[in-house]
Amino acid sequence: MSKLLPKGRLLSWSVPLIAVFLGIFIGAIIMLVSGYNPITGYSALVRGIFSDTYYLGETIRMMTPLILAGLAVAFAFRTGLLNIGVEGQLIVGWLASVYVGIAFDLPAVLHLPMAILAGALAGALWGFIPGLLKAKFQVHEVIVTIMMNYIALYTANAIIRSYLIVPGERTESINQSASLSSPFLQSLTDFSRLHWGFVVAILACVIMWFILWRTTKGYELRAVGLNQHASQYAGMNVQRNIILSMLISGGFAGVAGAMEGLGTYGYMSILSGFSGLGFDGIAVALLGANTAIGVVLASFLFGGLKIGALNMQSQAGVPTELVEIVIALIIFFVASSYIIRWVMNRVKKEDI
Amino acid sequence: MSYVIEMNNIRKEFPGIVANDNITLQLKKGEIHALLGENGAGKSTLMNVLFGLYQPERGEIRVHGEKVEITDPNIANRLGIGMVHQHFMLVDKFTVTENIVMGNEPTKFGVVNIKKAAKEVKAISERYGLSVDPHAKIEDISVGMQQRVEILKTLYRGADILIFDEPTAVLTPQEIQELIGIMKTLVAEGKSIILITHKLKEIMAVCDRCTVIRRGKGIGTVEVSETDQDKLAAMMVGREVNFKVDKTPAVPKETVLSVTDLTVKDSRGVDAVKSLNLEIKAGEIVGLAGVDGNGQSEFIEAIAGLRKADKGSIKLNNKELVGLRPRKVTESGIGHIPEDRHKHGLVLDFAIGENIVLQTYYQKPYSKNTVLNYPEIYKKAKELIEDFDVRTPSEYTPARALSGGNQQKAIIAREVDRSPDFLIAAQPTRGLDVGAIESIHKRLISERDKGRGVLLMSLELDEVLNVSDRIAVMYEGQIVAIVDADKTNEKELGLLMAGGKKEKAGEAQ
Amino acid sequence: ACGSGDTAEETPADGGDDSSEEAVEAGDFKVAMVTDVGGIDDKSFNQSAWEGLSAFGEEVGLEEGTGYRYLQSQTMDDFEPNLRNLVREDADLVWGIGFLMEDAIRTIAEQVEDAQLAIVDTVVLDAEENTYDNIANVTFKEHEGSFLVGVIAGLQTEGDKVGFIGGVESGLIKKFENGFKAGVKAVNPDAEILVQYAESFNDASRGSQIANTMYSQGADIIYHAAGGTGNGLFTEAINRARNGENVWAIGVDRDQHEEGEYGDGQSVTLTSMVKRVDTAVAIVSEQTMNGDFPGGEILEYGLEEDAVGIAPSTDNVSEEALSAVEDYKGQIQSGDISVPQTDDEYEEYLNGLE
Amino acid sequence: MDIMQILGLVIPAAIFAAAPLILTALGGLFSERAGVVNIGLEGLMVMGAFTAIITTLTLEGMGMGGPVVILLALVISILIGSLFSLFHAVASITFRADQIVSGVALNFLAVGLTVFIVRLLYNKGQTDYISNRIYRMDVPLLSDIPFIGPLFFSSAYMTSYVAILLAVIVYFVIFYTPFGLRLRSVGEHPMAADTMGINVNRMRYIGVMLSGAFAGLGGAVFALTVTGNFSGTTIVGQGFMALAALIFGKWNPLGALGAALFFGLAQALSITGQQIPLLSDVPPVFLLIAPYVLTILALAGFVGRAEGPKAIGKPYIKGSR
Ligand SMILES: Nc1ncnc2c1ncn2[C@@H]1O[C@H](COP(=O)(O)OP(=O)(O)OP(=O)(O)O)[C@@H](O)[C@H]1O
Ligand SMILES: Nc1ncnc2c1ncn2[C@@H]1O[C@H](COP(=O)(O)OP(=O)(O)OP(=O)(O)O)[C@@H](O)[C@H]1O
Ligand SMILES: [Mg+2]
Ligand SMILES: [Mg+2]
Repeated sequence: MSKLLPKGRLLSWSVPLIAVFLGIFIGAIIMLVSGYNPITGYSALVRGIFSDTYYLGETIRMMTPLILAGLAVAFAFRTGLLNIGVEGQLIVGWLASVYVGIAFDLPAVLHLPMAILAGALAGALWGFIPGLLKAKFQVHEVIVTIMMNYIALYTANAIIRSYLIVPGERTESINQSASLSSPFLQSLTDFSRLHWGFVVAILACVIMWFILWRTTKGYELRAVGLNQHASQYAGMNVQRNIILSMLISGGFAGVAGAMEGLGTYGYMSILSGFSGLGFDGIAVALLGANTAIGVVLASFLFGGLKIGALNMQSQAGVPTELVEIVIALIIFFVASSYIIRWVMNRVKKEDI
Repeated sequence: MSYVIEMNNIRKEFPGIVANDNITLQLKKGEIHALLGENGAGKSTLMNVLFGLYQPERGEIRVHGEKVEITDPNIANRLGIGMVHQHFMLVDKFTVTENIVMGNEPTKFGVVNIKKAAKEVKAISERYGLSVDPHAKIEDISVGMQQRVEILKTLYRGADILIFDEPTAVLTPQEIQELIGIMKTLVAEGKSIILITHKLKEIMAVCDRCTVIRRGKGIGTVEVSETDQDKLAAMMVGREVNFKVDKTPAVPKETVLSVTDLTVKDSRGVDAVKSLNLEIKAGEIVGLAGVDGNGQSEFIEAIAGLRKADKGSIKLNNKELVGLRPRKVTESGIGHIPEDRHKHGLVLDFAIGENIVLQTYYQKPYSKNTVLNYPEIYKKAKELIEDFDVRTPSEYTPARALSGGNQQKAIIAREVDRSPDFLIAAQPTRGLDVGAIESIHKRLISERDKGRGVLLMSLELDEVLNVSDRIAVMYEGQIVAIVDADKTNEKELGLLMAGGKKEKAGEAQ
Repeated sequence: ACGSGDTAEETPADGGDDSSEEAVEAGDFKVAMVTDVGGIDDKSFNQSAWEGLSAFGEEVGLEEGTGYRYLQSQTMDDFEPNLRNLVREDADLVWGIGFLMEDAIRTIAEQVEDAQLAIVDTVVLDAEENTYDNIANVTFKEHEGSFLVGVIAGLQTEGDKVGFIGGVESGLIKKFENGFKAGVKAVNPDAEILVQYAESFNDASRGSQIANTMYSQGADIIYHAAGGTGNGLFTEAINRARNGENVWAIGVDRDQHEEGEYGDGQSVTLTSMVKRVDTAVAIVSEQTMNGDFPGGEILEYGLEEDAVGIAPSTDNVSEEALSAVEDYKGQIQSGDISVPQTDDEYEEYLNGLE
Repeated sequence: MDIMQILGLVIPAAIFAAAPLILTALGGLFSERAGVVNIGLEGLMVMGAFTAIITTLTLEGMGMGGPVVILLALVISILIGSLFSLFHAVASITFRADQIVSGVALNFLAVGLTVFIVRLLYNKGQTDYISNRIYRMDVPLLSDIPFIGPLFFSSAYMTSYVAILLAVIVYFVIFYTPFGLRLRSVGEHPMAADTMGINVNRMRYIGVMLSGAFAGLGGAVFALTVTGNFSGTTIVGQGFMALAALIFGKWNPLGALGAALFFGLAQALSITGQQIPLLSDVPPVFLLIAPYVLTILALAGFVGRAEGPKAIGKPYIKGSR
């Protein structure tokens, strides 16, 4: 049995790799069929991720909110909840952090954490409502979170328009003391928008991992996610854990918004639609098997492909939608890993 | 000699295990054939092969002498093979009739002809004495009734070879008697039956022959009339088994649990426990006997804090438990082996180790300042796995991968290890093989001897009689009698459980 | 006028001391634009901008893809990387289409001083409210164009009730609204004007419901500045027109005659307020090629440059209205009428009318 | 505006706005009743809208016109919708993928693929406008009924009635036919169904493909009635609203119908409300969010617990429990 372990490990690593390969491979076929040169296309894409510190910086910048949105989804998922409301939680987090960034004038050591915390709190509040309704009235969290997304979008726009608007259809820029952006990181990456947010995101990964796997609360949350009856039997407060889970999940989402508000943009615009980050977060979480490390890797894949796609468009003329197709295929193949394993086992058996 | 079923040299593998290794089983027409073996011996697997749910790696199946390939249940149905599964295959939200006709519905203008179907169901049920309400929903009827539906399903499809996988594990003694009657009617009608059960008494009572398997291997087939329980048990386990529980007389001390005037509602809002009174002393095992559905489960859940008490009090060492959350109840010193181990007892996807600390994870040494201490947790788990002989590859194995018996041992280990003043054991041996039962009974008695109070709820009268010191009989939400275990018998208990005279109970006390 | 492709004239820089502000041989000139999320076929300003850029490119003989090109943005997040990609590729002029790109352009302008950037629909200012020397700011007097379609609406409404549907409320869209209202009031002081914002630029369903409500209340002409949401206006108008109702829609940005077509060549599009982003893009691109990069300038294109106005399809517009349009055009150009842009200016304007 | 006029505005609009949601929710119902979660409804609608517009444009390009074009567009959308749903079916049934993951992948794929194809076909990111749309009309006879006629039957979209009728038919199919019984049994207890000789995976394939067919129709109806062209933003969120309607309606066809009508009504009220004198002073944002707040309140207040099919979300693996 123990002899088999390394092989098993190899298998579990190779499956996602094969999935990525298959997604890219079918993407190549699609390019070929539609008259693009896949080699040109992909090399432009890869160059658009790695060829320059600028691209790397942008990729990491892109990963930052993706990681946090992914953690939000993953965290709720661990407690058996599907949080489709990351989008809305992210919007209110963005707004709250920017508000604190504008409204206060404090030393950075205070101001920045306060602004991030404001984002987390706003997101947590937005997650609290579906959590509460789920716990108290058994209302399905999927509907409530979908509705909360729209409420967040329209409310945030109305607040910006009524109280925070400046020319350019956005809020004022935040005070420097609340900003995550860093001339140092920018100069390092040839003026990419890379900001300190990625440290926050990595920290959040550690926090998520720590909460879930190292604390008694995390133990409870996982138990509730897997078997509510047994958790209640064991003396855990199921309702409170459901609420807590949505609260924390929303908190992560709110911080994702804060990353946009305090890092990438430094303000918040009136949004004419959803940012899409929340939905990407679902894919990232599931692709990353709801683990912290998985979320980081999946975010890198997503972020890299998205940033690389820009270069693919500009240098090889391949529409950026191709990347969306490739991403969809990769998710498909990762999800279908059963079949990949099955084929691999088949092949192995024949070898013997 | 012609057999209706011949399974010759069947081999069935699962990843990493050979569940059936060269097993042969032959069924004669009109016989009730027992299939006996420990938990995990491969009985269900063998029957699933016969029913077409699994494909064997090797071996052949003959039906009425003809070689057949049973690749799915449809083919089994067509060959006249029906199976009543260990875990019921019923859709809770459907009616009895819908469950029976599903997949084979009579129609009228393309619509399911429920009227006609119900009529047919009624006709069959009357013919075999399986009375059911064709329009009742499965979730609303008793387990015994559900089993009848399972049997009707096979009969509706014209099965003449019936497989019963542990049908009696979930039944009350009354229901078991009824089932035995039904089986006898069925064979009288010319049907043949394969019966899986862990209860040797039942085999002796109804079966003609018995095939024994152990760890996936066939041990042999014997005529029931030429054997006895001890021999069967020995064949199955591979050693002598002691049925009579060894125990010294109880030495009861002060009262640990006293329940007064307790009233509890069931999930439908009806009073299930009505003004119940009961006292249990340290150092004794009180059996809670009763026909299923007389409020035993609600009573136990109320003690454990899982169900709200409407009225009355439950005192543990003179401390009120009513109104406390389950956590506080546990901390007060109550241990609880729950009735439904999958629903309440375990988080199946957690490792055994994590399950071992299900109630104590927040206490030292398993955690410190809300941070878990995994080394301590797994150390504890390893210790208990050894102490309680839980058969598992390791303490890191998910609970799901263990057999029912070993899951149960893990739960008992956890509850006993917390040294509760009072231990509730609800149906602790349901579905377990004799070896496992033996070890669990020993545990309960040793807990008693350590001075704990034990409440043993069981639908098995044998178990109640053998293990308890006193027996409280519950009927319609009340304790109608308390008798000394060594001064009563199955017959008297059966009477009391059916609502028999209280005077008689008084005498026994 | 632009020189023809192969024989591009070589006009030396006429004064700029910045080395980048030199005329480039046409064959070497590289100009590029970054679209908003809508893309170059949004039937709106992105498309218009690309048409202008393509026309310019073809005229001076640039090659598409190298000489002139565009990059599309999938989300707001892409503006900056797209713009930067182009700047890094040493494009001689990089356009950001749409006011949403303001911040991205500003960032790049601050970092890459020798870049030549241009933005449409907004003015990029620094902290001291000064423009940047390396950004050309192209804006339009949408209010003036909207005024003219307002005049048409005011004259042609039969029930003295007209409507305006905005996309997402913003300063820019307010210019459309107020210009339109002023135009209506100028010719028809009694007219009532219904205004509603959809809070979305791509919710056609909402657009049609708003239009439905407005028409049902008796408005017979509705003007929209709502992008894809405006699709719903045309849907609703066509539905009603087919039922024999006398209702009209006024398009925006380009000639939206096609959107309103139904039956045999009829169209519910009364007229459209066109905004010639193409003209502006071509003009500025050419200036830049010739070494006249208007960096730091605020270029406001209006009636005078024919950069805003009514669409060429005028089948549905009455003679009276057409001549009134000409009349008001003159008055606006001569400064007799100052068209309001904001709500406050509109209030003032109304007071002035009385 | 008097009350009659408001009703006359709001009710037809509600029914009209509900139609695509009803159709798509019914699609989701087939899939989820069979035990397959379908978060991919959004993507399936995208596919339907795309197909309807492309088909119409192509036929128009061939010089065709009239109702036959629309009919063809609808039929082809249904076909493509169900074909495309195979992506979800193969992944989640045969390949035992997590059903939520595969639904999410389907959404990504639908948007990416359709816009990509539009670019290939037309060299731009959105299509032209179609000229053959579905228009409103009066229902003969019924529209003459006083009071009710103008509210429900005059100048209405035929597709709305088709959607409502389909909801009733689906209700009947699900609860009264052998097919419905089998479909539900597969979603509740697949192993029980299997032992009764019902082919679980085949039923699930059928369920998912029906969801593709219905959601494809829903998307097509949306495109043909409302937008008249196709772009990446034609369908934004309608699929998720349909999913919400399905859950709100407790996986019951009539419930989903009611929920979709409720959304439609709330939506229509919030839009029309801004022009009702009584409400015109309310800040628009309150009216904008009203439908969503109302839904949440309704859920918390009256609807409460919604329990889906028992075996939903789990791939069926023979012999496991
Ligand atoms: N689906 C499965 N996958 C893998 N292994 C299995 C599966 N089902 C059964 N097994 C293995 O086959 C062996 C036999 O299991 P089976 O269910 O036939 O036992 P059993 O004799 O019916 O036990 P019990 O008395 O507890 O019902 C078990 O030890 C188990 O390890
Ligand atoms: N999906 C599965 N994968 C691996 N092993 C399995 C699986 N299902 C069942 N088994 C194995 O089958 C064996 C018998 O399981 P089973 O549940 O029949 O035990 P049991 O003692 O009869 O418990 P129960 O009280 O549930 O009847 C166990 O050893 C278990 O490990
Ligand atoms: Mg078994
Ligand atoms: Mg068993």
